[in-house]
Amino acid sequence: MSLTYLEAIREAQARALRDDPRVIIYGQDVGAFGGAFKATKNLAGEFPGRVMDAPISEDAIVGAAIGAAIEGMRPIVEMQFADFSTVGFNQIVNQAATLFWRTQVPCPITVRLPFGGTSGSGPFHSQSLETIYAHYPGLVVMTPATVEDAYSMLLEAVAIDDPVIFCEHKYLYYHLKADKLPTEAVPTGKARIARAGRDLTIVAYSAMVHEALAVAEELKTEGHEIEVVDLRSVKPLDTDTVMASVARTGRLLCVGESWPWGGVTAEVVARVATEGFALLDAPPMRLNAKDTPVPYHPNLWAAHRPTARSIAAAARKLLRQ
Amino acid sequence: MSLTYLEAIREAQARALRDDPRVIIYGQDVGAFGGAFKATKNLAGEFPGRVMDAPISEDAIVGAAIGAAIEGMRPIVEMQFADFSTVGFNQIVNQAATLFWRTQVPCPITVRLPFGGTSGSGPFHSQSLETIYAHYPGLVVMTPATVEDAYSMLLEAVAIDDPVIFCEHKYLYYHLKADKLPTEAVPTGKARIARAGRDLTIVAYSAMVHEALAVAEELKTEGHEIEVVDLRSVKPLDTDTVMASVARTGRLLCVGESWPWGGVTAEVVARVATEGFALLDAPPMRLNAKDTPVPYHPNLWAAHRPTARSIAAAARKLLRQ
Amino acid sequence: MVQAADSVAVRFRPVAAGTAVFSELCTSAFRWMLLARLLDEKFASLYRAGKIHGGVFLGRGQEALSVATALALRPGDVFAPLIRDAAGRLAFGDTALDAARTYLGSALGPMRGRDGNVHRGKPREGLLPMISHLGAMISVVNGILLARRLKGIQGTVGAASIGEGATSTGAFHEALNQAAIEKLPLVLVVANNHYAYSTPTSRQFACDSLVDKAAGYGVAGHRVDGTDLEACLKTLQHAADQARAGRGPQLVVAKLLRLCGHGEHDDAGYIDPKLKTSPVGRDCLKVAEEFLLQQRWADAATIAAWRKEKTHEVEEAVTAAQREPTPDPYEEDWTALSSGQLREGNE
Amino acid sequence: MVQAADSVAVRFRPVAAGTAVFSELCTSAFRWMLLARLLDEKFASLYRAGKIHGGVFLGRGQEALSVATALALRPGDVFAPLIRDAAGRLAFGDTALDAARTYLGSALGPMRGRDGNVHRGKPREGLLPMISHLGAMISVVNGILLARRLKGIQGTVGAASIGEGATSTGAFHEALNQAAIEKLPLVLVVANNHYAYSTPTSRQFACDSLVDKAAGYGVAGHRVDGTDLEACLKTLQHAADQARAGRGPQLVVAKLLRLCGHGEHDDAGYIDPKLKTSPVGRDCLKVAEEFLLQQRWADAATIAAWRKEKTHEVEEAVTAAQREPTPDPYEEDWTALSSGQLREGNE
Ligand SMILES: Cc1ncc(C[n+]2csc(CCOP(=O)(O)OP(=O)(O)O)c2C)c(N)n1
Ligand SMILES: Cc1ncc(C[n+]2csc(CCOP(=O)(O)OP(=O)(O)O)c2C)c(N)n1
Ligand SMILES: [Mg+2]
Ligand SMILES: [Mg+2]
Repeated sequence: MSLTYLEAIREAQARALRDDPRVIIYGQDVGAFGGAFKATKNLAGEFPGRVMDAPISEDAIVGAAIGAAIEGMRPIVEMQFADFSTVGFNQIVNQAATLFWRTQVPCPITVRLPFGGTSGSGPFHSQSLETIYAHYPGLVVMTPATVEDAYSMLLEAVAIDDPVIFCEHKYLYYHLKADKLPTEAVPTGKARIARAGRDLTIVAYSAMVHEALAVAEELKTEGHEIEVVDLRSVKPLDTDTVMASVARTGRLLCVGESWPWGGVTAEVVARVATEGFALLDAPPMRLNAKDTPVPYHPNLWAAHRPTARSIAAAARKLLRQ
Repeated sequence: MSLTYLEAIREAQARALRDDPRVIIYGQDVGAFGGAFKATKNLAGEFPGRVMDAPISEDAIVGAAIGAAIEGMRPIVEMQFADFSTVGFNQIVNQAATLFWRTQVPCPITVRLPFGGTSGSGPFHSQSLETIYAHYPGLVVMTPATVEDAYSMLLEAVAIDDPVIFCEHKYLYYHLKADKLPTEAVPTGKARIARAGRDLTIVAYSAMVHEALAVAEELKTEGHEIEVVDLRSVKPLDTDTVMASVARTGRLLCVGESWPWGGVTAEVVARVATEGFALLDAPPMRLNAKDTPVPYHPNLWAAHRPTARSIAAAARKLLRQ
Repeated sequence: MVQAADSVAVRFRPVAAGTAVFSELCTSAFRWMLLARLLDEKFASLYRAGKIHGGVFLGRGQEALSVATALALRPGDVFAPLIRDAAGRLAFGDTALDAARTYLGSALGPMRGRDGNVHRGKPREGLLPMISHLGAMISVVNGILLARRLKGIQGTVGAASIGEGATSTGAFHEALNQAAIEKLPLVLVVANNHYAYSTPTSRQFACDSLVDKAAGYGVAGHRVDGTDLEACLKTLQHAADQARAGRGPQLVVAKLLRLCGHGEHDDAGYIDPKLKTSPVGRDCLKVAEEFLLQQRWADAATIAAWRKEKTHEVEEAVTAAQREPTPDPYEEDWTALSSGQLREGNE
Repeated sequence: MVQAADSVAVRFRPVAAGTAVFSELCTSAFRWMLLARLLDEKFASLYRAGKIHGGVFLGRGQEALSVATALALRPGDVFAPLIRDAAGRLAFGDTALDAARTYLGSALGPMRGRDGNVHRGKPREGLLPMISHLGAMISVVNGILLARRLKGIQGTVGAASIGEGATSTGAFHEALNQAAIEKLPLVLVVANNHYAYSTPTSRQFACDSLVDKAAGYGVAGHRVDGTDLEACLKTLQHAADQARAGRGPQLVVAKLLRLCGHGEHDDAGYIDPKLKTSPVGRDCLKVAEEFLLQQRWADAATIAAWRKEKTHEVEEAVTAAQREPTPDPYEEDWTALSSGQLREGNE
């Protein structure tokens, strides 16, 4: 058996529905059709009444999920693309994220955001929005980079009593495969050493982990041992694991696919600079997408986001310092 | 004559309306009523037909402003509170911010956000949202800290061909006074040395500039010369001025009123750490609001945001290193 | 049918049942209105005395509609009140003490000083704590109703209040449409008080009556004179009955006038004097009082006694709340997450 | 009255004037429909051949409604098309070449490879470039119309297209209400093609007909058979005339069926076969062809000649676009700001 990242997401939802009668799924075309990406394929048939097609009403979709959560359910909301969550933004950041703090009643909703760039998708079907959600208090923001994490973290997202923004990368949907589903997992909030090394730490998450791993492989041939830290969730952000890695390597390069101003790379570099300054043998570096919308054309898209090539160039520069 | 920060905003709008026939104002209660904070007092009377009351439709308000901008107007949108801009978010970040990049047609709208904490205002009338707007490409985000800047930057916001998010701090509305309106101003995108010093740089913006200045005054009595940099706009962010200051002082403390994850303080610290690492004689520090919604009660509110007291404590710690 | 692991929907205080004799319902409603009015007046005077941090938002002139909404509900039902719903909240089970605690920032109140004025609620008990963004509560009510249906719980009604201004929000539209698609037992009560802050209805909508919207959603529409308690009680009862009977969402549109500022900082100088002297400008509390007297369901002495009793209740609540501790930032649990293991220490 | 410094609203290519003899209008409309259909088919075949990056979205079955919308407009008017508007775009002044350039990512196209497929437009020429978020373009049209009014420009009409699914968005609601309040000359054309992606209307709205919404906004409502070119032309012309005459927004609801997948990746297996064989499932292009033949406004030979001519036009456009340079990331101006002095180098 071999499973894609996308199939793992489908399997996690199937299992959540099976194991917990409180779980429901709500989103556009998630029912009989099985979702725009087929992440809910066959689930409406297997779990009658619990996988519901929604109107094109992102605000009301999230609002209803919050209400159902108050009533003890565990709703999973599928946004058709992360980009469209901006019209459900208010309910997420002001209603779901504040409910527990205001009333002590938790709000266990999971909002699945198919996100990130793929070739030819353009400015409104490619966005990486982890930053805007992580900025708000009261949300957990997950960014799984592997098939195993896509599966286990989605199950955790449903189990967690807080609202979770589950950022699933569309580029990984079909590109990643695993042999089997995991039976156990690192807890949420813990980063993972995706590859051990001693010369340089590359901190990444989601699709960028794989670019970083390719760089590590490439630079090995040049005699460098690159450590790759996969953040797994960007909020909470596991500063300890990052710091421990930088303590080992003395060099930090942080890579994110979202826009350059104030994203994950800013937060990671700022934390290391403020709390682990003495660990750094060279100035830290960061690499982000360019500060424009995500371009449609493959030529432009490939230059807009960080790739193994641009990461390798940055890493070499940093290793020389 | 003496003018408050709020009156300066009113005067800037009056002048913009007077000088440029393309300027219009649109927002809830901005007409005969003069706005929830009276920032448009008497303007509807003075400029008939050009200051229009809007329905409670933030999405359509911003959308219409964009349309008017396409047609050559210079609309100013008043959000009643910054917090409510989340329901107009999509039009701002996906329509206004992408228009020029997509079509080469500029989108000269100004969105005024009365923002920031005041005592007793609670989680939905206190938010600082500069971070989520600055993250998106295509927007200019202004955060004036003085009466003079409130005036001249708002005029610049209207004049600039790009969409501007104009963050005007409600706490400063009545607390700040100036003798007269400025006749010239530092250009947008340039930070200002609000106070010169040589021992430590405090980078701040908006209301926090005044807390920082109070700290500088206080620490002077302890023999320290604190330099205070007022960012003025957080996007573009004037890294050069910040870096030059850190080059002089060797120490950086960055203060912001918004939530801790990924805000202005992360961006500033990350830039200095990556581009000016060698300038730092001690680890940089950052101070933000706490990672919860903004509390209603004055006791909690005062502890939630950075204040002269908590900034002074951080500064002393940093000076000892 | 789905079985939820934890069932949470137990109402904390019974309201006058929908089956009560109408005279009893009326007198009960009147007494809630009186309590709400007196409580509101107390908050206004505390505000003028500088004793309240932040704004004060009153329901003056809207008590009849508000109380009728709450009294149409039963234990187990759900209510999402808005800023003018002092009366409905109380009738639904909120207490004067919790109201005072929230306004005065008591650490013992339901919002523990974290949120203030009209933002209180107890979601587990069916009383939703409004966020300020207008229109945002309606879909939350929908979600509760949907969940009840999935759990096989029958007969629940959910009511949400909204001003005419908030009908312009996208959230209102999406939620009412959602309720219509799902045929949810939602009673959506629009208080058309002719102003949204200073904005008159001519700048808010262009239909003849907001009830004309009902057909466009495929829901039932009702209109009522919001100054007339009798009419409000009957209309809301009817609407709730229809919803409970499975006839889908009910849109109730009431005409009335807010007899106060938007908040206590506002002198409401923009209100058209003609409206004030027109029938919509009547004070529903006076109208209700006259109605009770006329029906002989109460005499002047009884009403005076009620007033005294409610005045006392208000004073007690405020005094008690004032004696309570305010929140202590050092004791405060500075996190917005409920999952302890996911908290970060970062500031 | 406001005088704007720069007047920008000059349409780039005249469309068939509303005053043309109806037979001419019909034949002209048919030829645009034909061009759109052939262009769409070409894109579909390029897609199948792997020559197009990203999705392909067709207007098959919706050409009559789309072209009628555009042909009801005049030079200086504004049009905000959506994904099914290949025909309307062309009739409004868009070119097959620009369509091909956008789909093929030519650096010389209006979107210069930055945006693709159906997202092209030239705002200064009245053709708005849709963003993907459904409902978001309507208020932008409102803003242009408002500005025209402020500038004292009279007689402009703005048309916006939307699917029945998008009527569920808050953006649709806020914008239509805004247009109604301002009494703007907006023609809002709803193509009820019975599905929003896979979602049937029963999961999208609960009113009998979407035209029932008109009264709730205080706007005029029109319904039309979207498969019938003659009816579409007449209804849209009438609606545009009404708007132009100052009668406020016009809501036009057409019934039809999308005769293709949501995008070319989708086999549309979810479409109810009964709908396909019902009158709404008719192919508007065939219906129009038969109508022209029956009216003797064209004979089979003429139509065959048109088809050949349009086929050639499509081939030429695609060939030309394919020969054009693709965008060069090293030449690309990596900024989203127009103000040069505000650009940051930060990556
Ligand atoms: C989305 C949103 N925009 C703006 C506001 C600011 N605001 C608070 S109350 C109000 C007026 C509400 O009018 P209406 O809905 O008629 O209720 P009323 O106050 O008359 O009871 C406004 C504009 C808000 N709370 N939410
Ligand atoms: C706000 C928003 N949510 C979701 C989507 C994803 N989406 C794109 S097209 C579509 C279906 C649109 O249906 P309809 O409005 O009926 O138009 P049609 O495709 O039938 O022409 C959806 C859900 C979107 N573009 N915008
Ligand atoms: Mg009102
Ligand atoms: Mg459709």
